Amino acid sequence: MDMDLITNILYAMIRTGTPLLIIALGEMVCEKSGVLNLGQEGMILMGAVAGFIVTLLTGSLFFGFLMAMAAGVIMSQLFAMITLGLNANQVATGLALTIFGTGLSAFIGADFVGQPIQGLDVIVIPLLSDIPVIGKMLFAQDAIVYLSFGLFTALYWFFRSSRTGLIVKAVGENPHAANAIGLPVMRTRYLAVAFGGAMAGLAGGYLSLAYTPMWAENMSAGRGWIALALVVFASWRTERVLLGAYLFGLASILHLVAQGLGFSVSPNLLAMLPYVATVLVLVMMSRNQSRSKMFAPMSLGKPFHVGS
Amino acid sequence: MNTPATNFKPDRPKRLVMKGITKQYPGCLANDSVDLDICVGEIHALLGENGAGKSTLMKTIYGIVKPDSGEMIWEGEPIRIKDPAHARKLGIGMVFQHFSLFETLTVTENIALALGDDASDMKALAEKIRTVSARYGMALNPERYVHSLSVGERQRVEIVRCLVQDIRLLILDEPTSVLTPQEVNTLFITLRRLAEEGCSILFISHKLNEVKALCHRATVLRGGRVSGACIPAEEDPSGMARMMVGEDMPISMDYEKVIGEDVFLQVRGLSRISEDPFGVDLKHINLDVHAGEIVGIAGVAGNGQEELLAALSGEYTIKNHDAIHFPCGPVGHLCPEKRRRKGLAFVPEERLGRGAVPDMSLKDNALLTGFLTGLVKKGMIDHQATENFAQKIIQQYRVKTPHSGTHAKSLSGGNLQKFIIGREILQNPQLLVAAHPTWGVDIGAATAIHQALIELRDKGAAILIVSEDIDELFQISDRLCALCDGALSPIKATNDTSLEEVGQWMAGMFETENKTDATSAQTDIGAPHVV
Amino acid sequence: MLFKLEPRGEHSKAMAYLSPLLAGILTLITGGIFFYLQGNDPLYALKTMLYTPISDVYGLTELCVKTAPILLCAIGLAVVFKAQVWNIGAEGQLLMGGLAASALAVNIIDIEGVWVLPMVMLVGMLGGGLWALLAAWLKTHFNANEILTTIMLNYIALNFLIYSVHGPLKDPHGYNFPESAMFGDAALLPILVEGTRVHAGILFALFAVVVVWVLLSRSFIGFQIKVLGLDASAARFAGFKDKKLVWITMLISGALAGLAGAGEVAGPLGQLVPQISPGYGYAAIIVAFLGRLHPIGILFASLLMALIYMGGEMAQIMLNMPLAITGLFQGMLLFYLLACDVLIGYKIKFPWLGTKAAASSAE
Amino acid sequence: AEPFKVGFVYVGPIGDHGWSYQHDQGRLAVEKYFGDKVKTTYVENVPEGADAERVIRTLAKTGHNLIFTTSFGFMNPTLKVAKQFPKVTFEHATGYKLAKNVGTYISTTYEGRYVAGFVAAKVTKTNKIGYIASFPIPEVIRDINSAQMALNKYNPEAELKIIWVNSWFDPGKEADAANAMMDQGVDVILQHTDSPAAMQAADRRGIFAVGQASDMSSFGEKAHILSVVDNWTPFYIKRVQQVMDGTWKSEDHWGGMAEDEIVIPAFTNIPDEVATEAQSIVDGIKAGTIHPFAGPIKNQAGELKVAEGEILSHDELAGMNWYIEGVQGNIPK
Ligand SMILES: Nc1ncnc2c1ncn2[C@@H]1O[C@H](COP(=O)(O)OP(=O)(O)OP(=O)(O)O)[C@@H](O)[C@H]1O
Ligand SMILES: Nc1ncnc2c1ncn2[C@@H]1O[C@H](COP(=O)(O)OP(=O)(O)OP(=O)(O)O)[C@@H](O)[C@H]1O
Ligand SMILES: [Mg+2]
Ligand SMILES: [Mg+2]
Repeated sequence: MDMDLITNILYAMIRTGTPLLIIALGEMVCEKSGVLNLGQEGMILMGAVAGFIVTLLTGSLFFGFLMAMAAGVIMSQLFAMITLGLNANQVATGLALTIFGTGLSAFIGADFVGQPIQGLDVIVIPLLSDIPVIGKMLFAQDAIVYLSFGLFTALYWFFRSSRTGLIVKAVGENPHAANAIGLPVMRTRYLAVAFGGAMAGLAGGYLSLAYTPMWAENMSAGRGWIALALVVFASWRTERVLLGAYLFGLASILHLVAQGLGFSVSPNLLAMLPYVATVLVLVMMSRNQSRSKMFAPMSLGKPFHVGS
Repeated sequence: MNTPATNFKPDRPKRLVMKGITKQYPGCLANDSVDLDICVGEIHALLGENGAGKSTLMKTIYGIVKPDSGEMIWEGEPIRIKDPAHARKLGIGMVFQHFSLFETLTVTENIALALGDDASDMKALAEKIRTVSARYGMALNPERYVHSLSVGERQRVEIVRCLVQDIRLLILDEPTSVLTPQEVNTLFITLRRLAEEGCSILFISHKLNEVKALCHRATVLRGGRVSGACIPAEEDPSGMARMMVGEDMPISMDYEKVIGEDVFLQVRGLSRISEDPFGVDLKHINLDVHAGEIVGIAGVAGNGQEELLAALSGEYTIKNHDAIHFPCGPVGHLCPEKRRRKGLAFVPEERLGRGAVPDMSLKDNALLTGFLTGLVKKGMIDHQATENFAQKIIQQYRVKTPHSGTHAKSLSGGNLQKFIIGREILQNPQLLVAAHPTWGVDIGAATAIHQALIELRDKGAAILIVSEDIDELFQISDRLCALCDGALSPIKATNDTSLEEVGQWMAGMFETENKTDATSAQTDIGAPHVV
Repeated sequence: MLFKLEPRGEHSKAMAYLSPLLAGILTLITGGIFFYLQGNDPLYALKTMLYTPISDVYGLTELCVKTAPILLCAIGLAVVFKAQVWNIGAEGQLLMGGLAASALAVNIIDIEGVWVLPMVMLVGMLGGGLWALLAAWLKTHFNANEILTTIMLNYIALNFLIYSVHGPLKDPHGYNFPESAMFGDAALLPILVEGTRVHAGILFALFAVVVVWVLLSRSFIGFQIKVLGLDASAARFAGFKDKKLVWITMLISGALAGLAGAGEVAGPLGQLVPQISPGYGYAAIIVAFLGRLHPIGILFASLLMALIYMGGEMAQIMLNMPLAITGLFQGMLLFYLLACDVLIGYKIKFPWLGTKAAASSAE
Repeated sequence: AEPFKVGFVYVGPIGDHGWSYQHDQGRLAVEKYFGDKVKTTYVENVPEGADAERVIRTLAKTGHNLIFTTSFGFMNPTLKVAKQFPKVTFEHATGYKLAKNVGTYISTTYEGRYVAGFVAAKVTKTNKIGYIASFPIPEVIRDINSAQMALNKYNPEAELKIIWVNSWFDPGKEADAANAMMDQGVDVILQHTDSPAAMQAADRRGIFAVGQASDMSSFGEKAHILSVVDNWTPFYIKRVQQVMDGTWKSEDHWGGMAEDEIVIPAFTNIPDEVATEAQSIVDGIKAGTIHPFAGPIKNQAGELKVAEGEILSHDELAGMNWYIEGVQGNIPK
């Protein structure tokens, strides 16, 4: 393998990993506050279709991404209303959100299939992008990739050093205690869910505006589920989410690269690879319960009701 | 603890006056036009049986509960406290009955969370925590994670959390139930000092002798209403108790101490490393319980009680089968069900969520452990027999409930406890292991439970009781020991020991053959290093 | 706040029955409005969706054909979900069941005998059951979150099925197309009504409903499962073996999903094709919740779900609506149900309506 | 009078911008052509499982006179329903079983693929041509072989890199595959999957790509060299007319360039002389003078399968499961 190929694989790894990273970071914040939202697919698709339509109509990618995030937030608040407002089962509501979002996005997007738009362009940073091997991967990407780097850094800081991050963790660990000392449990959870929605929407927008600038039904192709797995895989740690997203990105392109290089294994079996890898990694990460316990939000998925 | 409060004159300015506070919960009037006033520098006790409305009243002051009617006057001004942040601004601090700490966060972070936005500089806060805690003799390391702290230390965090701010009214909801006598002394010194500095203190406790030693005035609540007031120093405890529960209830009894017969439970060299990062390791525990006696294990929660109880009940199995012996042989490897078949019955600490399934009916909860007594035939449930069993428990143990179909969670704590104890005792166990049998239970129910235990003992069962309440243990156990940091103290007949000695045991001041290994083992797992 | 929730001491029985009804009515209303906005006559549209598909005998038999796999998967899920084990993998288990059954069936095409069909069904159950046990094993031994492992196992099963149908199980005389040979007659499920497609699979499903009902309401194992689900530490305290229960419940639900898969290949399909399930395993999750994990509730919910699928087809044919409305209706129904279920455990109070006015008609 | 009712059963969503989308374009053309005389209906996303039979049957029962079932997996269900509705006419795409009232039809996409192979052979500089393939079914194998036939003839140096993505429609994956191939030096991409994602990816990186199923020129201003478009319109109009007139006969219809069922709307971004030659190949295929699978054809092992002067038989084409000489690698299982 020559240098160029490695450079390109690394570049592709970041690109493929970016939507996963964004979704997983959003979901991580949401889970840290104690809410498990399995409706990622629905929110991503709604983000993708909303972003695409707005960009197509206004010609502005910026408004497109904005709308994508707004769509994600709206969907997430629907979820929040039912699970937080009405104390419904989070697993079931999340699944319902996925089904609903998939249907609704197909419905809304029906008239926009097959319309081309000018996708998001890469921004090549001079000099830095010429660094061998890692230059292209880090400094010749599009704006959303850079944004995801920023997002990662911000969240890393958020959970490590910010007071709000502390509140999110506290609410996720023990909402009753948090309520007793006067932390705004419900507001925190609503906002965390909204953030998760915004990120899912953004990732959806990334798919329909940058990754493959087009709208097609179901174009998220299961990325939401993978991102959910990533959060557990990362045992709710920001830096591991990053690692996991890129590793998964790598896994999902490696079999294509391998085929191109002439390895001939059944593509059906190769296509299982990312999923098998996810299960294996999940197993390895979960094995040592006490390690992940420090970071796992203890009240995850449990309804909380403030009696006043 | 025996320095009575002397330098208090009730003519001081009022810090807080509450008038006609009423709070209605669905199906229960928690506070019924309660009047209460606290002076500057006063330590004021709030007494009352369980569910009398004490916590509700305190939460009203702290802005968590909004009263339906009534008014509050804070330092002369009428006020409506919006939320805890508002209360804190006024200088009100509260130590909760159930700790409100976050295990995965550090001491500093825990305190910062409660302080609101003015605690943004963590370094400065840590420094402040150090000085404040040193000043009141409650040393605390701000960098420690809460899960690595003992219960006593956690209590300190709760108190220091109030002290780092400018405190004018400190509310303590049953702060002593989890402390050793020595720790109680330290706490009282701190509280007196605070009071001398002008801070008002509201103190809730069920332990009347503590109230007598510490408090200047007391208000008694009963069924949500003020039922009386007194100067504790001038009152004797049984008088106060009468004010709390009324005339017709038995409030306490003396039970005869007996000497047991053959050994039923034999524990030899029981050691176990905890899997839980927040857990405690058991260190070479030896213990015998004879048929026909009650053995009490004292100790502050979090010193290995849970682990010991799990090992005895079979929820943890032990690799060394011989570590736990019943007369029929080693049982260390057996699961709970098999041990039950060999005569064990067990009352766990958490009544809801372990001893009983909250969302199941009492009938189903009777089946939960009663299934060995012929309620299941060929894998099918005999619903009629189960119903009869549930009825029997309800009647014999006077469980207050409309019917056996009521969900366990809608019973009051004391009633549910009676149900669980009844369920276990009615299976005629040869060994009953009970954790905190009267924790949070009112005096009437507690007396009923004690009587049931004594009756079982007199029928020849071996009984082991783990409790944090030393008074209770002295009252009903025939022999006593204490658990500290996973190691067990020597065991002595109750009549041959004293409160002071047991208190020292609870603080770890005793010799065991393995003490040294134990402490070294402790150091490398004591505080999991966290990045 | 628009409203406040106030916990009831006990769950309201009446609301447990009323809430699905209310959810159904709300769905109909919203659906009607939706159709109206689309420019259709709402009553006619709803009739087309919900009545026309079953307006004749054939439609009713088709409803049974469609219901059978959903019901089988959902009834199994009721058992695992009761134990709070979140098996999202009925889809994969169904596929593996169909695959296993086919692997046997295509190898005994020429063999006659009464035992052939039971064998095929059993192997299907085994396939689904073992696939589920894999997730159970990962959960009990490695503590791996079953929601995620079962989702991943779904993808793996699907790829494995595609692999098999392109490879080892491909019909050698099928022009190289990805499908197996047609099964022998002995391996096909008998047809119940001449001239229709309704096959014995629906009987299996109804039988499963009864068995699971007895299991959950009468048997001690069922009691243990419920305790584990409601309160794992109480189960441990009582000495119920939680790992064993996880295995048993996963096995039951996997085997039933596997049976559903076997029923599809040996029933209406008669062969293995890449797409034996259009997502029955996922639909079953909704059905299980919709039926509130109660066997009878699930029976009705799966009939309803099957009807919505058929109605979605009918709406396309008669009204030129896109398929997406199927998902919209299902999602909406589930949302409404989950929202209405709050009334079982809570009373809703509207503070702005004055102090005592409450929406607590039924208690 | 009652309008003549025509039903269409699609395997995908009409929003896939690929296979089902093109069929739906044909349906719309039928509506436009016949106006009030014909009413069309479609059902999309019909799984190729147990549901197909019910959907087809419902269409037959609701008075549809002619029903097109547009995917291979509908073969057996179509035949079953056809038996019960002898008065209704059925047309099944890409299958191989005929009945009295069931015809089959398929388009010879390999003709287009041959032209694409030719253009790729001419414009490649790296001599590496990428081929994104979906599933190893005869149709796909056939088209790979056809492209290779063109390479063998016009640029034997050029190598075909095949990547199987295991899906007909997954934009993300197709883009990833395209990128992976470009990373390995490919400078022309052919695809037998439905989304325009590969075209877009190629456009970004300044290499060439061939559109599939629909005209993808709008997705690759600089990259697009040609699209092999499925044009079902003439066939659908013809069949509807025949059934209306009562002249319909059950037959196995293979339609290609000659019938305008495979069209190449335009050549873009390529030198004029290449375009001219490509057009002449198209014309040759239309006229029947050029056949992509004209002998001699050897298989990978070098055995002669079709002698000089002969062409590969219809039957061999229908069930093709071997690579011709020059294709690298094996057909995956
Ligand atoms: N959130 C609530 N909703 C409904 N009822 C409540 C709620 N909180 C408390 N109650 C009821 O109000 C009454 C007073 O409770 P409170 O906690 O004030 O008692 P307490 O005097 O502090 O008892 P304890 O000694 O057990 O701490 C009890 O009957 C209790 O069940
Ligand atoms: N959070 C709550 N929500 C609703 N009802 C509650 C709540 N807490 C307590 N109750 C109800 O209030 C009543 C009293 O409960 P609680 O446990 O406080 O009793 P108690 O007075 O302390 O009794 P005991 O002395 O036996 O412990 C019970 O009937 C219970 O159902
Ligand atoms: Mg109480
Ligand atoms: Mg209290």
